[in-house]
Amino acid sequence: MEILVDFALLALLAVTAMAVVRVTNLFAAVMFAGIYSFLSACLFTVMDAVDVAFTEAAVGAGISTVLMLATLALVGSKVTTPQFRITAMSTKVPPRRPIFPLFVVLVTGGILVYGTLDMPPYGNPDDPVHNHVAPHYLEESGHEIGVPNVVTSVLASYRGYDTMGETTVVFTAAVGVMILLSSLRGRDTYGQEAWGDEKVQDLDVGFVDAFGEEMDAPSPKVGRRKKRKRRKKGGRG
Amino acid sequence: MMQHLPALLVVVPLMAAPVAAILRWRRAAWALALTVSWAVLAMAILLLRRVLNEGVISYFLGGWVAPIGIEYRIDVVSAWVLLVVASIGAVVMPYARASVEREVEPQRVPLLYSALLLCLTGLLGITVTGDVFNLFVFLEISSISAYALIATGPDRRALHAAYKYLIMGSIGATFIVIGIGMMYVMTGTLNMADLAQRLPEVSSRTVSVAFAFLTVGISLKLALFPLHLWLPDAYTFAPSTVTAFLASTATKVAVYMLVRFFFTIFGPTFSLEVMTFQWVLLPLALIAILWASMTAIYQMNVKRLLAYSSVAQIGYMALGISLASVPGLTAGLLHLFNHAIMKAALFMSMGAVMYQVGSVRIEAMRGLGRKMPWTMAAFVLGGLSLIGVPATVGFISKWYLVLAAVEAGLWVVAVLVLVGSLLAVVYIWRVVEAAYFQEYVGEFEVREAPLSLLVPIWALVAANLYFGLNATLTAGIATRAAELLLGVGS
Amino acid sequence: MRILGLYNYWVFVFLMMVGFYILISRRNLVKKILGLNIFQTSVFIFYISMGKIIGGTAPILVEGEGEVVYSNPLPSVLILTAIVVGVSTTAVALSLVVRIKEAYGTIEGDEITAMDNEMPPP
Amino acid sequence: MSDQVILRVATKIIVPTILLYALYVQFHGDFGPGGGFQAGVIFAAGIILYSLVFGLRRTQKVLPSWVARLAASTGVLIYAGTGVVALLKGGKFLDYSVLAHDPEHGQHLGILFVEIGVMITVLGVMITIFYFFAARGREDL
Amino acid sequence: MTFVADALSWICLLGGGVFVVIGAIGVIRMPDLFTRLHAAGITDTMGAGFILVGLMFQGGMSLITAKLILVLGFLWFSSPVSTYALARATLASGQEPFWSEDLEIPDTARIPGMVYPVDAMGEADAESGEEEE
Repeated sequence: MEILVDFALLALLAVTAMAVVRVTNLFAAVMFAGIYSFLSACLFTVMDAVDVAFTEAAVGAGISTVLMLATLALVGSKVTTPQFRITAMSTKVPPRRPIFPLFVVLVTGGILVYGTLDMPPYGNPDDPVHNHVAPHYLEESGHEIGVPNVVTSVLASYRGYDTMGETTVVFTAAVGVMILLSSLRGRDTYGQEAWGDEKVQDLDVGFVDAFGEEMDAPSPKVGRRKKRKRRKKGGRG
Repeated sequence: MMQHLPALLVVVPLMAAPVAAILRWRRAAWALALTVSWAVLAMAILLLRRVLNEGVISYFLGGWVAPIGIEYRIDVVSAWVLLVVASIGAVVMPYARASVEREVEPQRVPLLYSALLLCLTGLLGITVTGDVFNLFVFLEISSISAYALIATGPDRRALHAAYKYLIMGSIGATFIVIGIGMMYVMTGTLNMADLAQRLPEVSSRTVSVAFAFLTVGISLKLALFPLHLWLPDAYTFAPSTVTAFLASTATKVAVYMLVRFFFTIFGPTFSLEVMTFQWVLLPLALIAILWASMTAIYQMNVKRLLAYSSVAQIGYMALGISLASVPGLTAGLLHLFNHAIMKAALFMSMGAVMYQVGSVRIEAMRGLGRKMPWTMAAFVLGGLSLIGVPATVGFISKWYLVLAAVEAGLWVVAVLVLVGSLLAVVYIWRVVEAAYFQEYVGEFEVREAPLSLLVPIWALVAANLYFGLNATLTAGIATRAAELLLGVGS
Repeated sequence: MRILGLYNYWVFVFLMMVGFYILISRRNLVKKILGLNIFQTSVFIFYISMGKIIGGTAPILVEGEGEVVYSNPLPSVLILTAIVVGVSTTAVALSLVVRIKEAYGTIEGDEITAMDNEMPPP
Repeated sequence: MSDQVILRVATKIIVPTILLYALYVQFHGDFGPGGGFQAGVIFAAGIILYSLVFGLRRTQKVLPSWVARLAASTGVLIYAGTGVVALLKGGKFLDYSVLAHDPEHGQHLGILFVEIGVMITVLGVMITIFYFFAARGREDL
Repeated sequence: MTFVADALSWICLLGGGVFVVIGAIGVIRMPDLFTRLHAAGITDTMGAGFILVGLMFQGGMSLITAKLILVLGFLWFSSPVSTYALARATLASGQEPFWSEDLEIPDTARIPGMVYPVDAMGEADAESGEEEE
């Protein structure tokens, strides 16, 4: 019974992945990628990894797709094949056949398949994976930690340091996005002088209002307006 | 507190990063980053002393004994790389203030310091950890912050360079994850020491494939010859501070990962006899040295020139590793430190030129020898070190490398290393020629760079000369590390 | 029988390679990121399949129900972390794409390279 | 889109449900699937839904951008801070056993704090990222 | 009793499956987005509804059933809203329903400030609205 579900999901996954390759409209491709994530979440459930399934459904099919769509709203979702391009630059780009990528992919895939030949068969309880560290978690976490969900206890305690790293990665992503998108809109700084001193001085507003609105609004307009308002109130700190 | 140093080393910059991100005032963020980087350096030195005196330090995070929990494991090799990363961080931070204010938009500056701290955290985390998956997590912390840092460059091509780096880096990281997964499926553990113990028992096709994937993944991060394509653009268009920091730490830590996986986890026997990786790595390293040095000669942008030179220097390190003997590995590990301090000095002096002149093209160097004597003198000394002139650190590592090659009976390799040095003479000479033998033609009055830029540069140059004259300390540690990795002596 | 036990892995390898192919063959920057997502998700499936025991249940301890076989919790934990890392990379990559679109006016990789080559060197 | 009655009413009903569900996931993580990360994502999804229907300006009145940024930082500090507290109490870094009188209770307490830290970071980060993407296209926001 | 519950549950599950298949066929066969939405609606309400009710019979009087009821309520609440939002977004993007000559958009359903091609369409060129996409 389980194996039938397995087959169906794997087939759907393969079809969806191929659809992402073939589809030329980015909007459709993003949707297919979301479907792919959702299908893999279903597969995770079949494979007893409910926490992962939950996360994949929330992140892969949820937040990722939202971010992708937000990006597409900004960059457009037009056709991607070279013959349909309309920009002036397209004439200068020679068409390229994807022979080399195909070769790389086939070689990599071949090596991976070769590597699986000696792997222990799927789902066998005698595999080394199930007999070295994992039994400790399953047997001892009940009285060492006392949380029924073993995944939570491993995540938060046994390998809590990994999770701290994970939290930091998420935070790093926020810092990265803020660095990238807090730059003034559409400014192509190429050819411009480096930042002048007076401009640098101007933005040195006081230390006290550490979380001012100016930084919240990535576009310059609001920032300036709000700052003026604050100055009027005399609240420069 | 002393016993918690391994954890604190990583946690202190990690906790400082969020604080820096919410600070509004640029100087406050900078001061925080500076303090933290110096504290990290102090901790790294203390750790190195302890490791040299007491041997391997093991720290169980969360109190769970490995392999149940995550272990921090510091031996001579990691303490050595730790010192490199921490000292570069400590030198770059005081330099950063002036340089960053000139090159980066003001509202991004506190975030930039936060990202720098995160990058530092990631690199330190990779170095101290004794758990392969934890290594991946910290690798991603450093990589994601590096992508963002590179994209802060003033030119729009910085964005494309960062994107290319992101794609290559993510492929590398995913390959590393596949490799880790295959090791895990064969052994059931993620702890390095435990893996080293259990892998020989299950040696099979799967383990070989895991080895291959890890090598390719790390080589992508390392920018080893055919996979280096992201590096020149990334280093050219990133802000000078970021280039100086990444060029002298990120690739070094990647070298460390390579060494760690080859020698500690898979073991010299497997890596050398079963996979015979040295016959893959050796030609690649030689091609990297010659090809990248020749490409560097044709560059018109000095930062790009130095970036290609970095690819060549990575070749030297890979060459040292591929010789797989105690002198060879010593040369590799020594060059890791030496290259870090000289490349940081070179990139930082270019940052000073960028600060005053606004360009780092070779034309812009004309006559700077007289206009900015201290900056250009530092550049020349760094360049001499890159060539490998005696009394600089570059000489020491080249010396060990040639010795190792001769000892292995590879005369051709020794000759090619010297040819690489000659090529370095050519590209450094092009800059020196422009700076000292041509007249300044610009319209603006150019002054010497401010002290806050010069002092860190000259600190590095002084280290360059000191360790070039007195190599007993560095070479001693590197030899101990090499012996530890190969499992001989001591 | 041994080969039959491996068919799962081969499907995962196929999925990984489809993602990898999108990643390295497409020139549209957003499409590349989609490829990266599919590549990484397939690697996650591969990991999770290592932890599955046929006939096992999810590793949530149940009191007093005799002998229950639980699947391995460790791959789940690793992949939870990896998913988060993946979404972080995606977010940064997408913001880069937004900036590239603003600076270059296009998100086709080859056009951007052509524009780069036309610009005077820095 | 805020002139649409059906969407507005539906959102007003759905959003609190989503936020409640996020809290359920957060605190039920010990007994079933769930935990800080999922809870943070769901919470952020609720806020994002609200801002899709009511617009960014109104959302930022409820949850200003700086709050999200502060949350992103605070969560990391809570997580690492838990570790430091354990360290000061004489255990190893992140050793929750020393947080309370008996180890098991300490572990519970530690996991609780840590998961809260994860949730706060994740919701802060996701909302921040969404705000930045959404505000990028507008001149008025 | 268990047999009856089981039988009922299976009837519901199979019925739900049939509705899902009908919905899928509809999505493929219908000519434009609005009619497809109509077909897809049946998967959300009837298909998923029957399947959930069938699962409730399997769950018996337990917490699982309570959760399933909540899921069902949420689904019945959110799926029409999302269908509505989708249809409206399509209309706003300028795509028209298939038989546009018979369509009269009531004033209450109009988006203020939007131009509806239907208004401008005369009897003569009403046929041209009939295009497959």
